[in-house]
Amino acid sequence: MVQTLFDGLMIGGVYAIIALGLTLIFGVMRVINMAHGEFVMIGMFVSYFLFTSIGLDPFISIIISAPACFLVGYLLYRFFVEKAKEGGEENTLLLTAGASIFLINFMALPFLLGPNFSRLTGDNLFWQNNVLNIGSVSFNSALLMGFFVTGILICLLHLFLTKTDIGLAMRASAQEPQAAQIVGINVSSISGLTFGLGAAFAGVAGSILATTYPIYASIGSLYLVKSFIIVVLGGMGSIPGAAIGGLILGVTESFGATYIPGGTGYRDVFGLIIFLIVLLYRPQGLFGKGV
Amino acid sequence: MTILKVDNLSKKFGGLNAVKNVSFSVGKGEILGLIGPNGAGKTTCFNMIAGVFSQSEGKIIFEGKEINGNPPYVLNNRGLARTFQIVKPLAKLSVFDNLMVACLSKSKNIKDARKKAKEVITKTNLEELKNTTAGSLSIGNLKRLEVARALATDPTLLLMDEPMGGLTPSEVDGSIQLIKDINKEGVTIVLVEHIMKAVMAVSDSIIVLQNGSLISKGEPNDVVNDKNVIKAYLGDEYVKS
Amino acid sequence: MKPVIYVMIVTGIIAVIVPLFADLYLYSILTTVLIWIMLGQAWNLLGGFTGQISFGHAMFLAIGAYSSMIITNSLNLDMILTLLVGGLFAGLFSFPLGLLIFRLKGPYFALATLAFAEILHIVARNWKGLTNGGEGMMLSNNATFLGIEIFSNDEYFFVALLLAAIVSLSCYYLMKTKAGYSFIAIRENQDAAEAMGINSTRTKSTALFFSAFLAGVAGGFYGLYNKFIDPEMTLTVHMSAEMIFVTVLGGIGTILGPVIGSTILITLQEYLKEVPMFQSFSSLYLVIYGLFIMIIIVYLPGGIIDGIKKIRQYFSKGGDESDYSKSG
Amino acid sequence: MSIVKKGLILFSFVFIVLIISGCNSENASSEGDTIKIGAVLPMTGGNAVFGEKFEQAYTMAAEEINEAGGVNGKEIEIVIEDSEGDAQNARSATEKLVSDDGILALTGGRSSGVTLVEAQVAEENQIPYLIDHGSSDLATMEGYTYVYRLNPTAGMYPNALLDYFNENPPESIAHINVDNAFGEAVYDYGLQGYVENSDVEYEMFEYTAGELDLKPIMEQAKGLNPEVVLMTSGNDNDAAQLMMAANEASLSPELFVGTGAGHSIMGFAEQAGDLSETVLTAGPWHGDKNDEEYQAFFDKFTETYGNEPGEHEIEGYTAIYVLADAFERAEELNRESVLSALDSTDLDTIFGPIKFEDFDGYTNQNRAITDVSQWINGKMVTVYPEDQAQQELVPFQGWD
Repeated sequence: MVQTLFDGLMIGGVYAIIALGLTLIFGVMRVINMAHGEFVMIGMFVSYFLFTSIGLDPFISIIISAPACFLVGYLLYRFFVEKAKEGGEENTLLLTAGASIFLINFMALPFLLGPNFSRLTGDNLFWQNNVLNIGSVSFNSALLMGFFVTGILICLLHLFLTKTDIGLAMRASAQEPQAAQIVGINVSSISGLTFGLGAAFAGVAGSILATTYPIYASIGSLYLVKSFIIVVLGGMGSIPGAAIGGLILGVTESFGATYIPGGTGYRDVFGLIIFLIVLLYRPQGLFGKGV
Repeated sequence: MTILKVDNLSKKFGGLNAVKNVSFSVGKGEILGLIGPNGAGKTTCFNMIAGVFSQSEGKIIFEGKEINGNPPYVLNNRGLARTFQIVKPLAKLSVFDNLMVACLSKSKNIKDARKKAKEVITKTNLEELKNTTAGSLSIGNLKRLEVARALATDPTLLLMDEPMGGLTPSEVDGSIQLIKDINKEGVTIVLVEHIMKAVMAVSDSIIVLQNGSLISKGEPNDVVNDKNVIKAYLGDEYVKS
Repeated sequence: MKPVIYVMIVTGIIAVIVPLFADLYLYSILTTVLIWIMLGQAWNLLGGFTGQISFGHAMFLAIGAYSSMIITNSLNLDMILTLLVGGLFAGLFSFPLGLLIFRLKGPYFALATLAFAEILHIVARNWKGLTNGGEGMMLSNNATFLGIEIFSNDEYFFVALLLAAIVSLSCYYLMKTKAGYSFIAIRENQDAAEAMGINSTRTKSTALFFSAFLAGVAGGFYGLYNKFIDPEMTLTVHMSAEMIFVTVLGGIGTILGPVIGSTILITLQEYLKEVPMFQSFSSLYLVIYGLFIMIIIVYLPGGIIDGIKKIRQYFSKGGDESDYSKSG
Repeated sequence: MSIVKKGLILFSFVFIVLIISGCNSENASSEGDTIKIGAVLPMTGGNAVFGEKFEQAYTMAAEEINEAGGVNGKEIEIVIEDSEGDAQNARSATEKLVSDDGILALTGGRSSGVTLVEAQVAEENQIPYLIDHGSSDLATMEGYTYVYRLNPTAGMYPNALLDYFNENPPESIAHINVDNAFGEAVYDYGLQGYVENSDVEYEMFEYTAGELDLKPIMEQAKGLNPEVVLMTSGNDNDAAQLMMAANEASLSPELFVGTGAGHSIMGFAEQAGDLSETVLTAGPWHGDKNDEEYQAFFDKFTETYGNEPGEHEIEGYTAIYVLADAFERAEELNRESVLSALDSTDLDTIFGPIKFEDFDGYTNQNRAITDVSQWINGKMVTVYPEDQAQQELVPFQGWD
């Protein structure tokens, strides 16, 4: 029972870090980003490349994968998303879906990730099959470390958004672009910053996941739907909401898969059902202020 | 014969009671002006009658039947139409199609609706703007389109929420004339408006609200000279002793 | 000239010319284009005309596909009946769904439909008794259309041509009815529509019913044409997204949008595979395809039809304002 | 924009379609001096790695045959169509190959869904289709006359394993199965018979292909305290993920047994690292190490492409040789005579003897050899049946 709870928290931590970037892009800016999974994949690739070439530990390579994804996100926003936004919601949805096809197949070119599954292995990888037993509970040490890194990032981002002036400018230009412009905020570059920051967090998620999960071009689409669920579950734009939303989804799926007979096949249904209930009866999510 | 009877209507939003037991009635074919400073509860009152939300206490009886937050389309089918303070045009559609949508709710088929739409368009002289997309109209024409659309649903009672807001003086006169024409065809009107010139010109009777309660009721001239109305609107110093 | 006549003429011309030099592969491309026209029209009813962007429309496609396969395999009814019943099942399923999620707006509505489609995807994969699970279902006997046995690609092509014409025309005429006007009114401004006597929930569920019905019919045909379906072919996010691509690329909220969008998108995919320059890396053609979508959406937000209109207006300096009642 | 003008626009669009597609079907006619083999492979998408493996195997086989003078002087050419790994593209990809008359036979498919659709289209258009890897049993149980299969069906994968179980029956089996066509076929046509008429305590736990969090499944399996943990996965990615989850849940049965596919390719050992040690896999026989012909193929492949050939490469390579042999024996170079030539195939290859027979409900199915192998320091070693065993089977090493 306790083991299932911690298993749920660990996978919940993974969901939370992936969804964290999306709370900025979807939660704050209301841009439906279908290419969010691809930012995670790019982060994984950067860590994979750095580990295989110079043996840099994935957690350290965050300092490179985050800026790399920031750049991709910023460019995607300024050259494409910003213009598509005027055309209405379905346009940004389709634009990012197109970007997803572009990024997946671009990274699948032979000189980058290529078509195959790769994985970080080798003895110099500290996290290689490293299982930590605390009391009767077993942990995947990489995910445990990832859990703490995620926790720190969540606090940093929350403080950044609520306390700093750039954070304030970000939220202002997302909610009322015209009003923000009048008070002197360069909305397009601030929004580009927000989008890039969202992508950077996805890059961080990629680096953390690279420690234990396989790396291939189309892995991004695996957790796309779950990230949207978590952002809405936690409350649009609420950073702590996304973190707790991720944990709730992780624990629910874990218990559902373990204790409900034949549950392993229906594992994802539990998360989806909770999502629908929250969406219908508490649209502002668990922690969001009224929308 | 009264078409609309409101008796000690009140509405509380949490602690704030926006409307405190207001009672009045409107006779058939009459034009009632509803005035008062901002925040007096005019729009809240208006929205309760229009079914946008239900009242905390009191009754609203329209043509003998109660209104208590029933959805706007039900009330519209019962003959109550309204215009919006902030215009809500069907932007991408042409003026003619805006009216077609309104006409279709009452007429059996497309042909009747088309005939009715042509009638309404000429009556509200939007003829030459027939094919322009609603989104590109001036504020004056947008307000006129609102009225035309409301008219096209053959209402017996028309609630108008500041139809003259933001209009040039000449547009105000046009709007006054429009209201008079509509009224001539037997449509009862309840008008919320700040421009006193217009209210005085069209209303048969006026009621004045101030922070939620009714402070004066009656003919336009008596109400205008009523001390507490002046005090409420212009402040004490204007009160002639 | 009445639309019905002009559609018949165009369909007739295509039906005569194509067989002159079409081979098996070209028939399959054209049939795929026609299937996506139907799916695009279905989605457009709800997304384009009523403004409710659904992101899980593949669920109606799947209901149509699976019910048609089951009916044909067990009762072997005529294709017309099978497709109608498939569409009806999808339509009936849409009622409870509509009541539940029509309170939601914008991204929430899209995500709710996405969640329902994912749930159906998981159910289809695990409910072996009904859908034979991940293994998928094969068509065991040949479908018949008005008694004629439909088997080879050209036969399927002609049926697809007929169905696509009927679906497009029915959408066109539906939008001319009172319901059509109220769909548009709700898209433009729901409060104004309600103030004019339109019951928005009932109208939205009517739009959803027709949209689901047509998606079910198209899905049924898709299943019978492929003679094999599995959850991955019918219930993925990719299928729902493709329905939106086809419509938005052509021009959302127009009858011709899905027709043009589907023709371009499907042929482009096949054509890019052919270009020798892209053969060097196997995934290069999809890189170009993704880039194409991004560029189109940024520089032609209103879709190709809007683009044509703008070009025409640019040349004819002040072309006629688009009076809805006249344009497609 | 009046209706007529729009009609013209629509018409012109359809016409452009015809011209574009028309032009590319011209260059498909056969130029006489080459015999073409068509193959539908997942060149893009999640399973693109397998498309690449087959492309390498086909190219190597074709080059070898062409260097040795080709087939009666004619060169062999492989034409590959991308299925993106899903069944909805399989139909149009196969039809594209079929409409090229120069192509005399089809192969490839890889995943079960694509294989089933390719088989249907081949049967409809009377073109021989030699399945080289697709394992869904349905493909050769529908009584198709144009569909042949050289590799064992998913149901046959556990044959050798079931013989082993008959000799030393386990008390309890936890089967962690993937919920796609491959997983279902392994159970329906393979294990179900054994499970029902033996008194083994058997329980199946299903997961979705690509799922990353497999720990709950391993925790549930642990609850059964199984003597044998059976695992089915379509690719090495899932296979490795299963072992990592088992490690985290410290699930340690007597034997860990994969059912071929994902557990029988080098990728599994590379990704799972030392977790793959002593893991068994029951599936298609992957060649007899001490047969020089096999060794020559193994070394040449590793040297040309830089990675060691596994189950997929051997089956792909063999398929081209079987088709080349059929082309040679066919009276004329057309699809009908290739078909009759395939019927009388009796060829010894590095994948074992190839003969297409009808037995227990299968048609044109080769009785491919299956075996049980064990991963011993990164290499797959046959451990059962005895006559082919290179080493003694050892129980699972446990988590140190």
